[in-house]
Parts: sequence; structure tokens; C-alpha cells
Amino acid sequence: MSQPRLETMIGRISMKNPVMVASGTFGYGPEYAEFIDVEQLGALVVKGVSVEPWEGNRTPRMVEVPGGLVNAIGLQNPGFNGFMKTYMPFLRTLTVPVIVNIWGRTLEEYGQIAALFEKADGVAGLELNVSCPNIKEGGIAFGTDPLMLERVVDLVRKQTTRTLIVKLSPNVTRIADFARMAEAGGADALSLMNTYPAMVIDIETRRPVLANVTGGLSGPAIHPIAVKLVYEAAKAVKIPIIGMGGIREAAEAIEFLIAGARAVAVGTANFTDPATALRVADGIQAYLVRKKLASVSELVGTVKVGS
Amino acid sequence: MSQPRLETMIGRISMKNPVMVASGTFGYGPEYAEFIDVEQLGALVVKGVSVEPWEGNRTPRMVEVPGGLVNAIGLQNPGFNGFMKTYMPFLRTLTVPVIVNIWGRTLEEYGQIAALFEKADGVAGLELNVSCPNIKEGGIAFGTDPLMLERVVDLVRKQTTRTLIVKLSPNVTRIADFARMAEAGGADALSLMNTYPAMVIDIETRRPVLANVTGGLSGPAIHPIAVKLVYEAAKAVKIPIIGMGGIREAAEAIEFLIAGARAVAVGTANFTDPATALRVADGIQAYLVRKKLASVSELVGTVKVGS
Amino acid sequence: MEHGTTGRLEEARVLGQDPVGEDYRRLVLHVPGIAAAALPGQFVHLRVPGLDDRVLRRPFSIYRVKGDELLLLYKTVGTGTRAMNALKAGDALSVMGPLGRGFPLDRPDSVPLLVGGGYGAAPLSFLAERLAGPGVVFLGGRRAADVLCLDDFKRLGWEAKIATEDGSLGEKGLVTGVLDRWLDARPAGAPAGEIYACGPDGLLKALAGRAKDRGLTAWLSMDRHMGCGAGVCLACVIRVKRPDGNGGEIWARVCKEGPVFESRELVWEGAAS
Amino acid sequence: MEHGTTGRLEEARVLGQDPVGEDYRRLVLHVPGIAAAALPGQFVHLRVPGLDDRVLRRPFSIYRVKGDELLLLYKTVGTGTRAMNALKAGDALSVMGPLGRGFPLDRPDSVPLLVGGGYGAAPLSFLAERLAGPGVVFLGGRRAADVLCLDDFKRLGWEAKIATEDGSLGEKGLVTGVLDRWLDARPAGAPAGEIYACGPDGLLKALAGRAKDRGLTAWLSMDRHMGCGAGVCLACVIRVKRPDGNGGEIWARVCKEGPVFESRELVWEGAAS
Ligand SMILES: Cc1cc2nc3c(=O)[nH]c(=O)nc-3n(C[C@H](O)[C@H](O)[C@H](O)COP(=O)(O)OP(=O)(O)OC[C@H]3O[C@@H](n4cnc5c(N)ncnc54)[C@H](O)[C@@H]3O)c2cc1C
Ligand SMILES: Cc1cc2nc3c(=O)[nH]c(=O)nc-3n(C[C@H](O)[C@H](O)[C@H](O)COP(=O)(O)OP(=O)(O)OC[C@H]3O[C@@H](n4cnc5c(N)ncnc54)[C@H](O)[C@@H]3O)c2cc1C
Ligand SMILES: Cc1cc2nc3c(=O)[nH]c(=O)nc-3n(C[C@H](O)[C@H](O)[C@H](O)COP(=O)(O)O)c2cc1C
Ligand SMILES: Cc1cc2nc3c(=O)[nH]c(=O)nc-3n(C[C@H](O)[C@H](O)[C@H](O)COP(=O)(O)O)c2cc1C
Ligand code: FES
Ligand code: FES
Repeated sequence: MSQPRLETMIGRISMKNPVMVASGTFGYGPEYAEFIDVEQLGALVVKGVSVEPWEGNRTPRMVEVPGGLVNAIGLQNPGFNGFMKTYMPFLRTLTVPVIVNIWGRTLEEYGQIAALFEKADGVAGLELNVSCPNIKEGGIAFGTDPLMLERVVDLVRKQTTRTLIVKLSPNVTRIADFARMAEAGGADALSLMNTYPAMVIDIETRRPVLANVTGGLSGPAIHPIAVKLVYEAAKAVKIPIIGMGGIREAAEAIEFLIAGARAVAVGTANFTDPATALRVADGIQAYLVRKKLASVSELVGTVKVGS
Repeated sequence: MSQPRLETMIGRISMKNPVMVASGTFGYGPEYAEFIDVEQLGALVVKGVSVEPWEGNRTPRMVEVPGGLVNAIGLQNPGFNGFMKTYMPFLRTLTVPVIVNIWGRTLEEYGQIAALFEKADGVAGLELNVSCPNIKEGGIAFGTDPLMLERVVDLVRKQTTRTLIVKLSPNVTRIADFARMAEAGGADALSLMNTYPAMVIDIETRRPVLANVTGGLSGPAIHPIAVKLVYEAAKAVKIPIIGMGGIREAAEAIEFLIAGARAVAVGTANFTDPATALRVADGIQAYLVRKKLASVSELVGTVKVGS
Repeated sequence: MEHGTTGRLEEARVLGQDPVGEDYRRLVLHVPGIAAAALPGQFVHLRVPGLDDRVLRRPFSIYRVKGDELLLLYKTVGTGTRAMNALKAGDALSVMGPLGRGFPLDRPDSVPLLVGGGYGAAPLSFLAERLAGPGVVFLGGRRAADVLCLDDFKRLGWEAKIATEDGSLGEKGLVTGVLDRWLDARPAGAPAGEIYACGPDGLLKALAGRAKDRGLTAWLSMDRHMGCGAGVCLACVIRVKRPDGNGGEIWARVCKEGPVFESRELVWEGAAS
Repeated sequence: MEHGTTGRLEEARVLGQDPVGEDYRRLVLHVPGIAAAALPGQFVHLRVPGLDDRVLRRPFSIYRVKGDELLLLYKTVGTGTRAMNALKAGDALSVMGPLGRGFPLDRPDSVPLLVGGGYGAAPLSFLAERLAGPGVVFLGGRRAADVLCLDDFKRLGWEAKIATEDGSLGEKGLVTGVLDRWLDARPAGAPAGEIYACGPDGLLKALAGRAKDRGLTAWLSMDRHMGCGAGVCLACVIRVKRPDGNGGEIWARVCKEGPVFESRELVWEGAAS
């Protein structure tokens, strides 16, 4: 038998395998390139970039919990110019598709950052972060109000011809409503989930461990929640979905694909093992071989519900 | 130094220690009484009871995941009469306060079950379950719509003079809104959180593992989410809060108390070790001694936020 | 007819374990209270040490009791059983048991026919030890290595009939085939046989069919995924006929009303999972 | 001035470990690639095996390098280090390293003054080995058992000055006191000392003060909780002065721009956590 085809499409981005890395867990590209061959990734999603440089939150910004971690980095980034100068030259040397995660504090800023990237070479797609739980303005406020969501997606859509991925917040009652809103607003794809709002208290000092008081939970702990969200969103929309949340091994990625995701992203597990995404891609391939499936597409959304 | 006081009050229920067991994870009382001394519990909360007997969901109903489990029992129960006949005689022999978790498929059924328990001796309080993710009608539908929530709480309040605890769903964007609604409707206390909607897919069969397709995630995985919800709810209301979600050791319970809970409940960990609640109560006592605190009240809600 | 006893939560000490063929292991625990109360067909619920990210115990049939010692016979199949491989003499672990209702021991008028598949032989070995006199045991498995406890039964003077799917031990085929031929060869008028079985669902279902067709009584020990193991969580339920006999069905908890059920009580469609 | 090297992801084999006093252990790893590239002050990021419910690696300074072997000196303080106690010869574990920028090795005109608190002595021992000639090392700790690597320094011919808070070894008090007196006793015109330090934040902050007051250069190795260890996650950041020198502050990643910083770069207020 010939090798199964791992290729998948997200909007107009064609990926050689369905495994990307999640924004904020892979830096801007060069950092982990010392340790693994980043060219083997399905796609590389960089940390959130805004129009102006942003300091992020005070420290501590991260705390490990059983089954994951809670972070409140607060979207620290060098701004559009800093990003273009420091990281784009490296990213342009890659053949792997580069997706830039973008965010703003206001509707206008979302529009501006999308417009700025319209002129940037070497960026295959934009991932619109409307779901960061760790900043006071912007972020999750856009992702948990359906009307705001549609407005921001619609606005960004008008500014960009790149593949537009909208990253949804899990912190809503009915994800299907938000998935539909993003689709209606012109998204080419959806990604979910972002981290879930959470808090850790140090019982010795009785202070929140994070300087930001609350943060976002990621890692294996959230995986069954993420699978449910991907499943619900996939039923609601026609555009492709990128599933993420707690992937460590191929099995967890395969669950997302079966639930309806066309691609997946590895986040927190990069910290455990920077080679996770490559291992997961290999594992998906081995699974397809074992299951005699000719391609990833034969797996996507095939969850059998009902008897 | 004299022993710290572990007593706490939830509505008019006085508990000798702040550790109860969570509904659905301790049966109706007699089951675990073979294994541990249930009289040492702060309170005993029984599994959800409805007006008529209820079959619950088909099997499989539970699946273990890293850091917890996903269940879709579907509120199987013998109905009011069956409960009164089979379990109330045992429960009446106890001095520990008994709280009955109640639910209905319709507004009317919520009212009826509350009214039925009004005549039942030996029931200290009712916990209104408006947050079960595992039944088609009722349950979470009431807990994720603020107006529905206020209506059902208001209705039940009119039917009962018992301490009324409203068990909130975590599956909402702003828990504070729901906490306030329940308080406005006449709740004496709030409990949170119930399980979080989740899904597990068997990658060999490509079927959801649970017959109900989706279920609710519980256990250590959800603890940092629950702490955040308790913290937010405690800021929003004056009535006491019962914190639960992922407690295994005293430390996790203490986090809830510091975040603002007056009592806590142990759920999934009962399956790991039926003596968890007793161990947690002992651990809280040891902590109070070590921290030279005279009572649980000196701990409740003392989280230091800001510098 | 009560074949259960009161359970307890006990801290056991591992005395040792040794491999039984390739896939199975025998684990010896020092756990006096549970050992004293244990009856054949009952099970224990183990908290496997070191499984920090797992919240559930693991259920195992009681294989044998020797004074204060309790023996288990387990197959390594997943996370929990893999972690059990690392248990060594001196380790402590929390055990709940004995749990559930076991096999009836008070049915002297019939020949006991024990039918086991794979590790299903374990509780039958314990049963054979506690039954008044010897009977016949039918053991099956995929291959020779899956036929367990043969020596135990021989030691007790039981007649053993074997079948393996690959023919590597005994007859080639299913154990139900061997049982069928044995039953067919029974002289008319010989005392009725009564089946006691433990093994995979397929085997138990086939035996329920045989029992019905031939008018035999069959006691089947069911294997379902468990949460609490103590009748609390309602995860392990299967469909059984209403005891009032008017045709309805209800749920029974395998951990509490079972694991052993009389085959006529069971409703196979609803229970298959 | 670059004191870092390119990191790699390498599968290490444990060669053994042995206790160093009550609370510390020396772990020996066979990890040729990282050992060859390691520089003093750099660290490795370990995936501790068996920590199934933990997602982060654990950072440790490189204590010594012997051919293909890398030695760590660690204190057991929590989940990860407790699990490390179980590592035994033959175990495999994933190591990222060498990471970060270490101490400068190219400053020959000054007397190296090494100041270590607790396990902070470990990277200084490595540094002493790689520095051109011997200097003076100042070691402090709560009690005698917290004064580490003394033999290493003696072997290299270094003068060692000790202070313990309980007076159980060397002078009673803080190591900064001993340093102060040594500096005060320095004849005028003697070559300037340059401080290289690793230890608790309090010690490093005190040294930064000394350096400023006395016009000395001090290289401080900072200890912050880390996520990725590779400059990716921005969890480990501390406040430093803008390199352009016009008064502003920016974040620096301890895992990447550090862990060693020149004390004048650091902004203590923002960094205290
Ligand atoms: C009453 C009873 C008696 C049993 N007696 C024995 C015995 O004597 N020897 C033996 O080897 N096995 C026995 N089993 C099966 C044994 O419980 C499982 O093999 C074991 O739980 C697998 O755990 P794991 O973590 O290795 O597998 P995993 O697949 O990693 O376990 C995941 C989850 O599924 C559950 N699970 C997986 N397989 C089974 C199964 N077959 N039955 C029940 N739960 C399962 C686990 O308990 C756990 O909750 C018995 C089961 C029951 C219900
Ligand atoms: C650059 C650097 C070099 C270090 N060198 C050494 C060394 O040579 N010897 C040694 O014994 N220790 C060293 N440490 C500290 C060591 O990393 C921690 O003691 C260790 O991570 C504790 O892990 P744990 O799981 O046992 O503790 P836990 O408290 O259970 O850990 C929980 C989390 O907090 C983190 N953490 C806890 N304490 C520290 C700490 N002091 N520093 C950083 N992270 C911490 C852990 O990594 C983990 O993410 C160094 C730290 C850094 C940043
Ligand atoms: C440290 C950290 C930083 C993150 N930064 C971003 C970010 O800048 N933009 C964004 O959209 N998501 C960010 N995320 C969310 C991840 O991209 C991902 O959605 C989430 O962590 C769930 O996946 P995981 O469980 O595999 O980590 C961040 C997550 C972590 C842990
Ligand atoms: C098997 C199971 C059954 C449950 N049944 C109920 C129920 O009947 N009513 C209810 O309000 N909550 C029910 N819950 C939710 C728990 O009471 C609790 O809110 C939740 O499990 C979180 O706590 P934990 O993480 O400690 O388990 C159930 C949970 C589990 C795991
Ligand atoms: S396993 Fe919980 S009721 Fe049977
Ligand atoms: S630890 Fe991740 S950037 Fe330093």
C-alpha cells in the first residue's frame, strides 16, 4: 500500500500534515528551531502580535497544575514593526506556512494589525485572537459576545485577503452560535480552543499565584472539553476547524480529527517536548496505515453518533 | 492553644466541619457507610432525586481521562417515593445534616419535588440542580439562561422553607450574573461547580465512548477553573458558597475557602478514596493550627488581591 | 440467598508477584480483613499507586485466599495494570473489598460446571476451592497461554476440559463447543449440571443461550467498567428483568447486585455496550 | 560577548546518583552532545520521567562536565525533584541544553570572587574549573549541610570563605558579611575583584547593592520559574534596563538573555516576585 496522504487544507493554506503548533507556545519560530526541524511542521503559528509593542502582564505569569498549566503572559510582543524586523527574515526562509496570531485592544486595532500584515510577505494566514483571557481590554471580550465577534471578524475580513482563522473562546454557553457568527463574518477557518479562565491560590501566602490574579488553563486537563467544542462547532459550520487543547500524543489529535477538525495544533506539550508536533504527525500517519485509510480527509468528521 | 473551630454555616444548616460530599458521588448515604464513618462528614448530599423514578442514560456512562473522568449517568434515581422508602430510614438515623439534590425536566417538576420534600423529615436542605449537562430536558438549560434561572429559583423558594442551595453551571460566560440571579431568586447558598461539558471519542471504533455522546468532566482537571468561578461568585453575592471541583487533598479545599467558599464538597475523589472528605477535614484542621487561625471563618474569603 | 459480605477499606501490603505465562501475573497481598470475608465471585477495587493522573480504582476478581493473603490474577492491558507490574514486596496499596455478590455456594443437588475464559478462570478457581465436591471445569482462551489455573483445578481433583482458538492446548475452537459435546454426552437422568461462568461478554452470552435452550441454571459473572465499585455512581449498570416478573426491565449495578447474575435475570440487548 | 551555545534536545542515560548530605543529590547523566557544548552558568531543562500529570520540565544548572558526562547537584523540594530521587542507572530521560547565557570566561584582569548560596555553588564549581586561575569563593547556607562543593574548590586550589546562619560551619552569619570583610581588608591598589554569584534572590540583590556601592562588576545568575526554558513562553521574564541606556525598562528572558546578568542591567523592583 502507498503511504497515506497527510495533506490538509485550511482556507487557502495547504499543509503537508495536519499538525501545527499553537500560538504562544512556539515563540516566533527561531527559538525551537535549535531543537527540532521546524520544516516538518504542518504550519507554524507565531505568538500574538499587535500594532504597537506590548509589555504583557507582571510576573509570575505561569503556574503548573496537575494536568496542565495556568498562564497569564498577557500577550507581550514586540509589535508589528519589531516582529517584522526581528522575526520575519527567519520566517521567510521557511517553506512551512506561517500563520500570524493577531490581536487588538479595540476594534480599530484589530483592523489596523490585519491591514499591516496585508503588505507583509511570507505570511500565509492570520489567526484572529478574540479569546485571550489575560488582558483587560480586547481579547476575550470580543470572543464572548456574538455581536462583537461578528463585527470584529467582518472588519478584519475587509482588511485581509489572507486565510483568516478565528480563534474562538471556550468560555461561552453555546459554541455553535459563535462558530456561525465567525463564519458569517467571513472567517475561512476556526480554531479552538484557547485557554479556559482559571485561578490558582498559594495557600501559604493566600495570594493568587499569578500577578494577573487569574489566567488561562491549558494542557491535558482541557482536552475532553476541547473535543466537545470541536464536535459542536463542526456540526454548526462548513469552514474547516483547527482543534487544539491538551494534545500530547497522536491519539488526542486523532480524536479532534474524528470529531471534525481538519487540522490540529499542539500547545502546552511543546514545553514538555518540543518535538511533540512531529511525533503526533508520525503517529497520525501510523494510525492511517493501521486503519487502512488513504488520507487524513477520510478521517475528518467521521465520528459515528447514533446506532 | 485550643483546637481551631471547624464549624461553618450554610443557610440554616450548621456543619461541624466544612467538608461535604458532592451529589452523585456518594449515592444516597448507606453505600459508603460500609467503608467510612459518614457521621464525620460536614454534610451528606445525596444523588439527584426527581418526582418520578428516572432511568438515566444508556451505557457506557463513565470514562476515565487523565486528571478526571467524564460521566453521563443522566440522573438515574428511584423518584421521590422510592427515595423516601429505600433511603430516608437510614438517613434519619444520622446526625449529620442531609441535603437532597433535586431536579426536574420542567419548571413544574422543580416546584413539585421541592414541595414534596417540604413534608419530609430529616432533610436539612435542598440543592437545586440546574446544571446537569447530561439530560436532554431540564438540567443545564435552566442553569445557563439567567431568566430561566431566576424563575426556577423563585418558584422553588416559594415551595420550601429548607435551606435552598442553587448549584450553578460552569458553562456560562459570566458566573457573577448567575450568582446574582440565584441570590435574587431567594437562594440561601450557591454551590459550584457542576461538571463541565466534555466528550471522549474512541479512536478505534470512532464512536463517542459515552452512549450519551457527551458528558461532564470532573476531577482534578477542573480544579483551577472551579477556584476561579468560586472567586468570581463570592465577589458577586453575600450568600455563602460551597466550592467543589477536583478536591483530592486539603490544599485544594483550602484554596476554595480562601477564594470565598464557606464550605467545600468532595466529588470524584470519593471514587479514588471514600475517606477523602474525612482526610480533607483533618487537613484543614492541621492547616488552621499551623497558621494559628482560630476558626474556618478566619480563612474564608481572605484571598489577598492587589499589593 | 445472599452471596455478599460487608466491604471494607483496607491498607494492603504487597507480598510479591510473579508472572504467569507472558501476559498474566499473580499478585499476592497481605490484607487480613478482606481475605477473611472474601467469597468466590466477589472482587476487590484497587487504588494502583503512582497513577497520579488517574482517578479511578481498578476492579479484580478474588483469585484465591490463603489465611491473611489474597491472591489476584491479572492481565496487563492498560495504564493501571501496567503500573501494577511495578508493585513489589513491601509496597502499600489501598484495597476496597470484598465487593459485590459472588457465586451461590449452597446448591448441592447439581453438578457444578465451571466455564472460564482467560482471567475468568481466577474466580472459578476460588469457587472450586469452596464448593463441597469436585465437578467439571471448562477453560478456554485464544491460545495455550490464556488457559489459566489449570493446576489449581487439578490439585482439587476437578476434571478439566480445554479449548483454544489456535488449538495450541486442548481442542481447537471455542470452549462452548467442548461444553456442548460434554452436555450432549451426558446420560439421560444424570443429575442436572449448573453453570458457573466468568469470561468475556461473548462467552457469557453464549452460555446464557445454552442455559435457556437446555433448561439449565447458569450463574454468570459480568465484567463492566466501574467507577466507585460500591453501588454509588451508577456507572456499571446493566439491564435486568424486573424482579416482579411482569416483563419490565430495570438497571442493576454490576458492582452491587452483581457481578454474578443468574442468566435468566439478564437482558442482553440493553446491556451490550 | 556571547556566553551561550546552541541548545539541543538529547536523550540522556542516567549513570547514577548519590546523596550529598541530607537534602541534596548529585545526578550523573550520560549526554555527550550537551556535555560537549556546556559552559559554566548555563542550565539544562529536564523532563522528569513518571510525572504523568505534570507538563513542565525542570531547570538545573550544570554542575560539572566530565567527558560525555554531565553532573547536576539538586535539592529535593517538590514533586519533580522528589520523582528525580527514583532515577537509577540505565533510566532514560529527555534533556534540553545547554540553555541560556552563562558567566563570562574572558575577563582576565580581575580576581574572580565567586559567591554561592545553597545549590548556587554548583554552577560556580563548573565556573572555577573553566576559569584561568584560582580566585576566592564565598559559600553560604543555612547550616553546614547547605554549604556545597567545598571539596571541588579546594581541589582546584581556591581559597574558600564560609558562613552559615546557624554557625555550624565557618562564620556565623551571612556570606555577604564575610565578603564585606574580605573586600574591606583588600590592600588599596590590588586588582579589582569581579563577582560571579548564584543563589537565592536575597543574596543576589544584596550583592547587586555591594557591587554598586563599591563600583565592582557582578555577574548574577537568576533563578525564575520556567515554562519552555527556550525563550518561547515569556514566563521567566525579569525587568532590565533598556540597552540604549535612556532610562527605560524592558523584559528579559532569564532562560535566554540570562540566567546570568550583569548586576547593573537588572531592575530589582519589577523583578521581585
Ligand atoms: C468484577 C470484575 C472483575 C475483574 N477481574 C479481573 C481479574 O481477575 N483479572 C484481570 O486481569 N482483570 C479483571 N477485570 C478487568 C480489569 O478490571 C481490567 O483489566 C482493568 O481495570 C484494566 O485497567 P487498566 O488501567 O490496565 O486498563 P485501561 O484500559 O487503561 O483502563 C481504563 C479504564 O477502563 C477500565 N477497564 C478497562 N478494561 C476493563 C475491563 N475489562 N473491565 C472493567 N474495567 C475495565 C479501567 O478500570 C479504567 O477505569 C475485572 C473486571 C471486573 C469488572
Ligand atoms: C536556571 C536555573 C538553575 C537552577 N539550578 C538548580 C540546581 O542546580 N540545583 C537545584 O537543586 N535547583 C536548581 N534550580 C531550581 C530548580 O529548578 C527547582 O528546585 C525545581 O524546578 C523544583 O521542582 P519541583 O518539581 O521539585 O518543585 P515544585 O515546587 O513541585 O515545582 C512546581 C513548579 O515550580 C517550579 N519551581 C519550583 N521551585 C523553583 C525554583 N527554585 N526555580 C525555578 N523553578 C522552580 C518547578 O520547575 C515547577 O514548574 C534552578 C532553577 C533555575 C531557573
Ligand atoms: C504560555 C501560553 C501562551 C499563549 N499565548 C497565546 C497567544 O498569544 N495567542 C493565542 O491565540 N493563544 C495563546 N495561547 C493559547 C494556545 O495557543 C492554545 O490555544 C491553548 O494553550 C490550548 O492548547 P494546549 O492545551 O495544547 O496548550 C497560549 C497558551 C499558552 C500556554
Ligand atoms: C458520577 C457523577 C454523578 C454526579 N451526579 C450528580 C447529580 O446527581 N447531581 C448534581 O448536582 N451533581 C452531580 N454530579 C456533579 C458533582 O456533584 C460535582 O459537582 C462535580 O463532580 C465536580 O466535583 P468533583 O470534581 O470533585 O467531582 C455528579 C458527578 C459525578 C462524577
Ligand atoms: S461502579 Fe459505581 S455503582 Fe457500580
Ligand atoms: S522559560 Fe519560556 S521564555 Fe523563558
